[in-house]
Amino acid sequence: MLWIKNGIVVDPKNKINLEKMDIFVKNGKIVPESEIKKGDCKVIDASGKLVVAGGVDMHAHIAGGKINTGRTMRPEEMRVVRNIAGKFRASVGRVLLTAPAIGYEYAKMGYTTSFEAATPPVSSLHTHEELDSIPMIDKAALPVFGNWHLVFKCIEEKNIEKLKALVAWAIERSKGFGVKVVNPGGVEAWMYGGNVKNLDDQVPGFGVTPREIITWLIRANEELGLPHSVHLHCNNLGVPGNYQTTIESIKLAKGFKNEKRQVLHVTHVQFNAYSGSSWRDFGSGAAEIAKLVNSMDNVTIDMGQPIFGHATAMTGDAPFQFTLHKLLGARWSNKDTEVETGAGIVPIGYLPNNPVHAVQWAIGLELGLLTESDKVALTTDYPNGGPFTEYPYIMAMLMSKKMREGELKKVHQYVQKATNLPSIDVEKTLYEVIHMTRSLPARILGLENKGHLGIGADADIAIYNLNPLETDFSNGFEKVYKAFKVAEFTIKGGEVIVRNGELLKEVYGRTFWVDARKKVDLEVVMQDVKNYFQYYSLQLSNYGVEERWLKKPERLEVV
Amino acid sequence: MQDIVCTFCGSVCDDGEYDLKKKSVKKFCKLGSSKFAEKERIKAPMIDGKEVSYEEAIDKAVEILVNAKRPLLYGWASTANEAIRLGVILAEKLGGVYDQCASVCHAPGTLATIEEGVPGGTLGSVKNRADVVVFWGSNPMEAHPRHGMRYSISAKGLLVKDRKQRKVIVVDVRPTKTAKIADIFIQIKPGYDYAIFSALRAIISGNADAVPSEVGGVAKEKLIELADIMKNAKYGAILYGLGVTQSRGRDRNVENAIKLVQLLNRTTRWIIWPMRGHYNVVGAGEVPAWEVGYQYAIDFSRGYPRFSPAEFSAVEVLKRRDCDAALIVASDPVAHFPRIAVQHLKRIPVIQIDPYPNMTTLVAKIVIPSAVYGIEAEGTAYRMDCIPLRLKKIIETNYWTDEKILEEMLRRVEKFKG
Amino acid sequence: MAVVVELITGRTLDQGATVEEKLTEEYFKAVSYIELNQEDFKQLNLKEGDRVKVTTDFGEVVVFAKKAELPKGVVFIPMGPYANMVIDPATDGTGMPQFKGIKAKIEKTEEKVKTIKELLEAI
Amino acid sequence: MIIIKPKIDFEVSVEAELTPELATKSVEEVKKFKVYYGNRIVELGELFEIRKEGDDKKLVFEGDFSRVKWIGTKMVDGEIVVKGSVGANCGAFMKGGRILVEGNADDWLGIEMAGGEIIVKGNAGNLIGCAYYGDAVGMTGGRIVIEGNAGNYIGEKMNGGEIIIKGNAGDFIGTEMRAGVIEIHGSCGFVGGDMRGGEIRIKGSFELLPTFRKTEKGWVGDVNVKGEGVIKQI
Repeated sequence: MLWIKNGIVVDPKNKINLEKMDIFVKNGKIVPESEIKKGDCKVIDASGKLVVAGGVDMHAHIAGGKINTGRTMRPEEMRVVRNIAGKFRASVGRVLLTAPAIGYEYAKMGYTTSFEAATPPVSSLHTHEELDSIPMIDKAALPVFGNWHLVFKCIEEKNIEKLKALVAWAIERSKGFGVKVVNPGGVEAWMYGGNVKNLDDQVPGFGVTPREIITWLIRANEELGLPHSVHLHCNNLGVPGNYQTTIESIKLAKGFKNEKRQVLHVTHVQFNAYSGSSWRDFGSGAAEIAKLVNSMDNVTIDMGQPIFGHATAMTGDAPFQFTLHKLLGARWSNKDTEVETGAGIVPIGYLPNNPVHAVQWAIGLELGLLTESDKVALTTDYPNGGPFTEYPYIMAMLMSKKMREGELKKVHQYVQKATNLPSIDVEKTLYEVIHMTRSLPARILGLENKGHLGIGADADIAIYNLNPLETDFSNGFEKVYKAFKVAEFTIKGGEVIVRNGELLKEVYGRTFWVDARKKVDLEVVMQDVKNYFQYYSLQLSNYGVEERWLKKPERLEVV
Repeated sequence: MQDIVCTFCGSVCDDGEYDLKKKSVKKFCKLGSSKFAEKERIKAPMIDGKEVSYEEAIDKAVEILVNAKRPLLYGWASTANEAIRLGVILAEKLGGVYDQCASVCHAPGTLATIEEGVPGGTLGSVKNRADVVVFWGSNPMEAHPRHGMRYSISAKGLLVKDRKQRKVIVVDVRPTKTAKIADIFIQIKPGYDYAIFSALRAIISGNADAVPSEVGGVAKEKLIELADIMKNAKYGAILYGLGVTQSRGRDRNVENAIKLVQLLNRTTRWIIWPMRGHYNVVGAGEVPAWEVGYQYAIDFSRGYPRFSPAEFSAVEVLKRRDCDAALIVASDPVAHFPRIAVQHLKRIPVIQIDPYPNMTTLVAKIVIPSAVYGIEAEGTAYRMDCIPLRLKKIIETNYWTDEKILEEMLRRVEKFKG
Repeated sequence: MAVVVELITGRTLDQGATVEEKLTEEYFKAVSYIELNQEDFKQLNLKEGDRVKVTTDFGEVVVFAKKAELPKGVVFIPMGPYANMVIDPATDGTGMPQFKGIKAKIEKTEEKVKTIKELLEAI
Repeated sequence: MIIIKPKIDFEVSVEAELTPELATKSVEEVKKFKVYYGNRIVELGELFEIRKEGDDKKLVFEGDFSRVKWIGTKMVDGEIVVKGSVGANCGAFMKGGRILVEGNADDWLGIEMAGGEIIVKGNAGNLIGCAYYGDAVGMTGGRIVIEGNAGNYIGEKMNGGEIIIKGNAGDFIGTEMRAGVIEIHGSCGFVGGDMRGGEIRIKGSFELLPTFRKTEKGWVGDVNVKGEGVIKQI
C-alpha cells in the first residue's frame, strides 16, 4: 500500500487541474482512502511536486524484426553505454536502444506504457519475445492489415462479415491490440517496384483502392467495437504535397461514429503534412490538417515530432524506405513479408541547418500547437523522428513560445517562409500537455485504466520535481525540461521502480491483447484462410501466438 | 502428430508427421529424418568422465565460470530462443564473451548488413513472387534439401505457379547437385565472387565498356546475359551461401552482392537473403541483438556489451588464447573450428551442454546432457528468414532442457555475484 | 608425385545427416574423404579408396580419395575435423576463418587415415 | 618518460588505454591507472613494472605487448615506443603524436586515425586505418608506415592521410576509399573496390577489379560509384 501525500495533481481525465491531494494505492490500483490502512502504507511526501499518471506512448517501434534489424545494421548506435551490468541489466544505445534500455529509459522519464506500432502478423511471436524482454512498462502491439492479400480479398468481395472475422482472427492469432494500416495498397504495389499515389489508385493485381481499404477496415473495426480505432499511416508518406492525401484520408472517417473514442487515428502526421511539389518548394501543410482535425469529432492524430540528431527510419512502408535510401544514399534494409506486408529501415539524421529537416521539425510542432489538445498525442514515432527520451523537449516546447523562439534561431531560416511556426503564439497549458502524454493516448488506445489517477486506475504514477503552482512555463522552460526528463518517482503497478532517475526495482509489465472472436463467426472466413495458406511458407496450424507463450498476457475481451 | 517443426536446418519445415509408435517422422528430408531418428545420447551429467547429478555438474560449472577471467560462451544455433536469452544474460553477468555459430557460417552477412543493410524478404515472398532465383555459392540440395520444393525452385506460388515459370540460376565454383537442376549454371573461379558482383553492377549501370573480356573465369558475354536476366526479372532473389561467406572476400562479397541488389531495385524488384544453416542460428543472433545490441562476437568484460569479430569471435578468442574457460551449448566447435582454435579448447576447462556426444564431449571437463528441442522440449526458433516458429514437445524425457540448465546456472551466478 | 590444387570445403547431405552422431563410423565416413577431378585423380594414379595426403601452409591430413565432378585443380573435403586440419585459420579481422579457397598440395600416401579420436589427440 | 614492463605472462589479454598523457603524472599515479585484465579491473602497477625517467611526454613499452590492446588510443601528442609487439586497436582514433612499434602490430591499427604517425618495424595485421564497425569514414589524416607486411582490408573508407606498406599487403586494399594515399612497395590482392577518390600506388603485382578504366593517370574508378580514384603502378 502506498500513500502519496500532498502532491499537486494534474489528472485531465478526471478534470483535476493543479489540486493538492493525496493518492492511495493498493494491489497495483488507485483506491479511495477508505480502502487502505494508513499505518501500513509506505508514504511518499509529494509536497510541492507534480503528480500525474505514468506516461503512455501510443506509437513507437520498440520490438520486433524492424528495430532488431536496425540494431544489427547500426552497431555505432549501440556504443552509448547507459547502464553497466550489476543489479540491473547492462543497457546501451544512442537512439536505438536494447530491450532493457527501452524499459529503463521510459521508466526514468515517468512513462509506464508503450505500444509497438506495427507488427507483421506472421512475425508477431518475435515481436512478443522482444516485448517480453522489455522491463518496467506495460505494452502491446498493433498488427498490420493494409497490404494483406486476405484483407484485399474480403474487400474485393465486399463481404464485411468476412473482413470482421479475419480481423478478429488475426488479432487473436498475433496477440495484437488493434488494426494498423500502413500505406494501404502501396506496399503491395512495391512488390513490383511501384507504389500508390492516390486514394483511388487500384492496387496492382487486386480490385481494391486505398480508399476502400481504409474505409472497409474502419467499418470492420467499428462493427467489432475494438478498444482502439483504425491506426493509419497514410499513403504518400514523406512526399512533398502529401498533406492533401492526408486530408482526404482523414475525411474517410466521416460517417462513422463512436461514443468513446475516435474512429480513425492518423499517426506520425508530421511525415504526412508536407505542401509543395518537390523538396525545393517543400513546406508545411500542418495548418490545413489541424484545421480539419479540429473540425471533426471522430479523428485523432499524433505528432511524429523529429528531434535534431540521430534517428533511424523504420516503417512498414517499404516503398518509402527505398525512396529514402535513394535520397540519402544510406544503408537500406527491406523485408517483403509473405503475402502480408513489407518493411524497410534506413538510418537518418535531422540537422538543424538542413532546410528540409528544419521544416519537418517545425511541422511537428505546428501540429502539436494548432491541433486541439484533445486530438493530438505527443510522439516522435520512435525511432523515426528520434528518441522518445526527448519527449520532455517537446512538452517544454509546446508550453513555451520563448523556448521556440530560441530554438527557431538555431535552425535553417527556410522555416520562416515555409511554415507557420514562427507566428504561432499558442502556449499549451500543463494540463493540456499532461493530457497529450497520458489521458489522451490512453483514451485513443481504449485503455480505460491507463493515463489517469481516478479510482480503479492502474497505479502507474509519475512524480516530478516541479511545483506547477510556482512554475512559469513560458520562461522556465529549462527547468520544465529537466523536471520531465528525470522523474523523481516512477511508480508502476503500485511499486516504486525509479527514484530521482535511478532504477530501484526491475519489474515486468503486462502485454495487452484484444479478443474479439465472440463478435464474429470465424467460420465465415476460415475456408478462405485455409485456401490462402497454400501461399504461405508455413502451416496454418503453426501460425500465431498462444497466450501461454507470453510472460504476462492480459486479454481484453470485446463483447 | 501433424505439422511437426523440424529442428535441423534453417529451412525449419513445419509440416512433418510424427509417428509416436515408430518414433520416426514422415515428409522430412534425409537431414530432418536423421534429426528425429533415435541415436546415442549423453547418458548423464559428468565431471571428468564421472557421472554426477545435474545439480553437482551445474555447481561445478558455475564455479569454473565465475572464477574465469574471460569465459567464452559459444554455440546457441541449435537451441531455443528461451535458452539463448539466458545464455546472453549469463555472459553479461559473468563478464564473458558471447559468440554463436554464425561466426563460422553466415556472420559475414551481418558485417555486410552493417555496411549496406539487407534488402530481403521472407521465403514466402520468394515462393509467391520470384520468377528468377539465383543460388550463389549455396547448395540447397545438400544443405537444405526441401528448400527448393517448399520455397524456391519448384515451389508453387501465387504469381509464379510452378517450376516452368521460374528461372533458376546457380553460380558456384563446382557443379553442385543444385547446379544440376538449374536452368543456368555459371561456374566461377574460387575467390572471384567480389569481382563478378562488381562486373555485374558495371554492366547494369551502363559501364560495360570498363569490364574486361573475362572476369573470374566467366566470359563477359555470359555476364551480360546474366545481367540481362536480372534486369528483366519481375521479382528476383539472390540466395547466397557459404561459398560467398567462407571464401576470399567474405563479408565484402556479400556487401557487393547487396549493392548489386540495391542497383537492381532501381528498375525492378530483387531481394537477397542468406541460406542460414542451423535451425535457430537466426535466433542466436536476434536474441542478443535485442538484449544487448549485437548479433555475435560480443564481449562483456567491461560490464557492457562490445562488438568486434576481429577480437571477440570464438575463433579469434581461441586463437589468441583470450579465454580461460568455455561453455559450449548445442554446438561442436572441436569438430568445426580450425586446428589452432581447438588447441586452446584442449587447454582450458570446457563445459558442454548438448543432447548428443560429439568431439567437444571428448575434451569437456563437465558434460551436461539436455533435452532435444522440437522433440522433447518446446520453445521458439527463427527460420532462416526470421519467421518465428514454435518448436513442439512430442515425447516426454527426463533430460533437463537447455533453458532449465541455464536458468539454474544463472540463478547460482547471480547469487555468487550478489 | 604431387599436384597443387585449390581446396574448398562445404556441407554434404551425409555430413549433415550424421552431424549429431560424431563418434560413429557413419560420420567418420562422411567427412574423411577428398573429392578430386577425374584428371587429377588419374594424374595421381589413384583408385577409389586410396589415401591422399593433403598439405597446406596450415597443416596436413590424410583422407580417402574419391572421384567427383569438379573443375580440374579444385578439390573438396566435407566440412568437419579433417578439413579443419588444413584450412586457413586466419579470419583477416572478420572472425571467419577461410574455409574455402586454400592452396593445397595433394599426393598419394600409404599413411592411414586417423580415426576421429586419433585426429583429436594429434591436434 | 614512463617505462612499462609486464610482470607476468598474461592468461588473457589486457585492455590498457594508455597515452603519453600518463608521463605527466607521478609513478604512483601511473601505477593506480585502471586497466582491464579480462573481466577484472586492476591497477596498472599490478600487472606491470613502472619506472619514470625524466619528464618528456613519452611511454616506452618493454617486452611483449602483443596481448595488450588499445595502447595509444585517442592520443593527441607525445610519443609511444613499443620495443616488442603490440596488441589490437593500437593508435585507434589517434589525433597526434607518434607511435613506434619495433615488433609486429595486431588488427585495427590506427582505426579512424586523424593525425600523427604510426611506424611499425615488423608486420601489421588487418584493418589498418579503417572505419570502425558501422562508421562511415576511416582514417582522415596522419601517416601509417609498415616496414614489413600487412594484412587485409587496409585503408577501408579512408578519407585522408597516408598509409605506406613496405612489404606485401593482403586483399581488398582501399575499398570505398575517398581520399588519401596508400602506397604498397610489395604486392597485394584486390585493390580499390568502390573507390571514390584518393590514390593507391603499388610497386609489385596486384589484382585489378573489372571496374576501372585505364587512363594516363593510371587506372581510374571505381566506375560503379562514379569514382575518381587512381590506382598506379610505381
